[in-house]
Amino acid sequence: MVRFLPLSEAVAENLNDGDSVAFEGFTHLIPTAAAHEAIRQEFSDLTLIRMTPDVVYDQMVGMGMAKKLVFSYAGNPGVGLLRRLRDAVENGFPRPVEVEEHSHAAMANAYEAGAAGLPCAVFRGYRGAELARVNPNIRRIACPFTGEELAAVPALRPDVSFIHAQKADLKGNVLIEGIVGVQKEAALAARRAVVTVEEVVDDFDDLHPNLCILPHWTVSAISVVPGGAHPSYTHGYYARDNAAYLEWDGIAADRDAFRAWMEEHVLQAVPEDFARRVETLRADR
Amino acid sequence: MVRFLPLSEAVAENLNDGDSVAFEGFTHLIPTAAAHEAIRQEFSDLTLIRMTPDVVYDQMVGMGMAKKLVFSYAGNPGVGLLRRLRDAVENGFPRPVEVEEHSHAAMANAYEAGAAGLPCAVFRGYRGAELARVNPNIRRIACPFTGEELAAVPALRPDVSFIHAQKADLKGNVLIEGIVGVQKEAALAARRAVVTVEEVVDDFDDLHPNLCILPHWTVSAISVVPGGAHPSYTHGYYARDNAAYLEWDGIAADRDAFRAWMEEHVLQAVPEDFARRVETLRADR
Amino acid sequence: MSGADFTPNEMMTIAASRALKNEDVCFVGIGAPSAACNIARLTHAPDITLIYESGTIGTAPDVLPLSIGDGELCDTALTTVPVPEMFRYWLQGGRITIGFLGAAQLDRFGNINTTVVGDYDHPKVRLPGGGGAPEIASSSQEVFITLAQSKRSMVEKIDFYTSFGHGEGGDHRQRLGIDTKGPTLLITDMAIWKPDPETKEFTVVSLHPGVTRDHVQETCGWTVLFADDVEETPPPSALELATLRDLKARTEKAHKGA
Amino acid sequence: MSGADFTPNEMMTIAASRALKNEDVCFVGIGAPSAACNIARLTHAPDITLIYESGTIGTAPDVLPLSIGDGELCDTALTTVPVPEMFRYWLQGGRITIGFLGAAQLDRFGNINTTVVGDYDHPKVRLPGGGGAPEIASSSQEVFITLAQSKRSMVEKIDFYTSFGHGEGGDHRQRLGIDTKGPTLLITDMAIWKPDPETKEFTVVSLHPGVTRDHVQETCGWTVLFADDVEETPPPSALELATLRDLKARTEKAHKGA
Repeated sequence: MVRFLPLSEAVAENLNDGDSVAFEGFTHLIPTAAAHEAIRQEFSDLTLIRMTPDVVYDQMVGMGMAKKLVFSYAGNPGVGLLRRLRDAVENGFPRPVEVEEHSHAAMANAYEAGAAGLPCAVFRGYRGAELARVNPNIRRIACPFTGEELAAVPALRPDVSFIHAQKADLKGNVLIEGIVGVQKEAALAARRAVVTVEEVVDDFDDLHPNLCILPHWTVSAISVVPGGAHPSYTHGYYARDNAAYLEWDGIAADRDAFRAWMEEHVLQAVPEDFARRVETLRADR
Repeated sequence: MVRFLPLSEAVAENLNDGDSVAFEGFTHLIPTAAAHEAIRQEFSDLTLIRMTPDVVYDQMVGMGMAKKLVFSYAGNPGVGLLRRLRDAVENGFPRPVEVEEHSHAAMANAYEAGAAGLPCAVFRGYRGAELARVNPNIRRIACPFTGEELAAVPALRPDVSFIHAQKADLKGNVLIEGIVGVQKEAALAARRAVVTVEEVVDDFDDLHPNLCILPHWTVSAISVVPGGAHPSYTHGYYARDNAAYLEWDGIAADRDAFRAWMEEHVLQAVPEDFARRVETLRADR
Repeated sequence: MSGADFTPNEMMTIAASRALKNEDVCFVGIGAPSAACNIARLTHAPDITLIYESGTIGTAPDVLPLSIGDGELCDTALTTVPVPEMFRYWLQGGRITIGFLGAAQLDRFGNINTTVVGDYDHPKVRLPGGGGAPEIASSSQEVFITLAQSKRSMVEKIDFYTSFGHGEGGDHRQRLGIDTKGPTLLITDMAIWKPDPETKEFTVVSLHPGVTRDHVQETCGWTVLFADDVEETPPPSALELATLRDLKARTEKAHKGA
Repeated sequence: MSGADFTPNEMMTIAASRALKNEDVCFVGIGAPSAACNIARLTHAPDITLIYESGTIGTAPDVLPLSIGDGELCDTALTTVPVPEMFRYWLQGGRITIGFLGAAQLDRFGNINTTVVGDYDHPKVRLPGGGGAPEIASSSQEVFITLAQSKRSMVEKIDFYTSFGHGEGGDHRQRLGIDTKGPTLLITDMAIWKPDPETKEFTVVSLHPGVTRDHVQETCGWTVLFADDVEETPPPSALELATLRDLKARTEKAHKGA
């Protein structure tokens, strides 16, 4: 049964050292506030799963919390490389990280298979691609009717998934709209799902019948954190802070600059700070 | 490229004798008008695909148009059996029909696989179920990671799919809402997709961003047929004519009564008749 | 049972409704299961989640749907999803606590036939088929079955295994790799049955008011087992009966059209 | 090229935009492909369908997105679908006519590396990885590639096969069971290249205005083949150039924030 909790409790109760965890969001609705709370609570040995590990995972890797990454695109989209992640992979700083690398198609199918309760996903993929050589979790399976060789990857079943959404109703049902990404799948594939939301409303009675909704009985905990996706964005609430993504490149380039930035903006910060960070981005709401 | 056509032309140009064809609709949005047009044009040797062949397929089978049925539930939901279909399967009247029978899960997955361009669908199904004994298109495949035995069925790829939808815009984009069933998958899985709609609107600019829409370049032809789903219903336009479904049981029970009904309500009718049939069902629009 | 102020069918529906809990997520078959699930929702389990295979999640219809896809189901649902998603994420994903099924033929181990009477290739009666039932029976955490007793419906050997219950009994499900509980409850118009913990044969644990062991045996095609302590099902309460009758009346009116 | 009133990069984007047709359904990679696709939409191909892997179908952004999931893409799209659906129904389903990719490293057969420089397990530079590209390269009906020439990016042998082009050339795709055309066009800041019909090696078919064969060879890591009749790419029209510069100005302003 879902519980409405302060973010610190929602994270403390649902995340453990050594967990496999997905902080999912496909450019839109990245659960930054939840990730920062996990950083403050100093979890370790995490297996971080995400299609597009961007700034948030750069930060978690840079803080030495990850023992393994499962991903399909590790970049700062439109800006460049992830410099803390590079430092970990290329130099083992602050600790080495194991890498399980896929394509987007494989990760999307693997979340879908996880949500669907299947042990693996089957799709037409990786044809001619070299990832199949370096990742033993990419295998082949033959169609029993045509003989065609298809790709198979294990279903993703995180111990816990964190996502950010527009709103919850009083019962704890959760609405996601706009670029919905793989968040529904990530939540349903996980053993526990924690959702941060911009706001709570009475009910969803006036909404369109076919919207993306997670019923309350699929969610473990909900925390209200306005602005909680910044510098990502929340459709209908505030815009993407593209300037912050551009800025990150400089911060992450230097180990000391990174530590100083994390100290000020994460370790010494609280979830309530996010509301202020998106104030100027709400302009054209 | 999509074309707006009168229903008679849309059917004549897209359906051929011997085709595999899906008139899909899951209780809601059953494309009755398109099926009646196909009956008037006297197509033969069709392979009729549908999860829930109900009254419309009872009529087509009763008229001797089908050489094969692919289905997962052949009943008049809430009412009982399909008596023309029974007559064909039990007595070969007016002609014998071949049967390929699945479960709903298998058919839904098979349409999904067809839309996804895959040769087969893989799912956890048919465990202990006897259909796997009588249908050679139900096979087993082992997960290459866990060894679990999963079910596999061939993807459904109809030559043509007919569906009914709420509306098209001027460019030919199609909106489906309410109980969306498997119509998007049936349309995308088919070589040709024909859509009947209640109305045409200028554009979809004011609609929610995540609705079920078929872009115009996925559709072959659109015909405007108000009421075209009767006695099924169109969410937002008119209600299900449950009385007509109850009545059908008596009509289909007798070969002569059936022929007489078809003569009057289908063979001597035109697509424009459907608007009149739903007049009293529009009450609470 | 003459003289009672409720019918066996009403007792069946109400007894079935009582087996459902507020926290349950039910995959609802049409007919008797649909009535039982909605009576539960309208009485002791207001927050029960009802799911129909047409894709409606958390629906609360004012009248019983005639089909699994009536407009009322979507109008009152929390959300409505595509049918492939329904079968993949919600049923196969293990989210359903109770799959609620009816049956044309049933055997003592909860195996169900809704496909054919007679031989599959040359059937005496071609029934509608399995629809969602084969996977409801294997993917729901538990399965409840409800049907009116008769020697035609409760048979020694079903003609076709549409949906697997406990097979030949014992650990047959586990031997097939099916990790869900299967049929755990059978509610008829005469009695409440539960599978024996070892053999998995359905055993009468409660007789509805006024029903004798002979009544049960006379309307069942196999030799009936009775539990050591057979209870009597509490009769319908005034609230239960009024709720059911109001629902049926609203439903009948609605289905006949304006 | 000094003295020209347009930059090589502008010529590249505009030449790429011209290759797109009004009827195309493009799966758009970020960066140079995104600019080219939107210039096509804003000039000669107003009805072109642009799809980004974030799930936006038929999008028409007023400014170029910084990422593949900026809000602008959803706001202007015909519809936005979940990411699994995007990769299953739209890309794998064969609905994409042109997959438009950039590259960190490219070889003469259109094979692309965006994964690592150096050895995979001990990389000199860990690049972002493939993202959608491996399946865009195999499931799109055709693939267009665009990148700025340099000996670092156009190499004799790529360090990692992120996305398969024509492999070792010839019928290598068919031998792997890949039934799509693969890379059919390469647009650089110097020239337009097409694969040789037999060997599939990229061959220069058109030089941008002011560019010599030596320019092309000096900025390419392999020995360049030139077609028998090498044409000159028509320079950007006033409309093309104004459209591109306006778009870039709007984009830069938007990305710097208010």
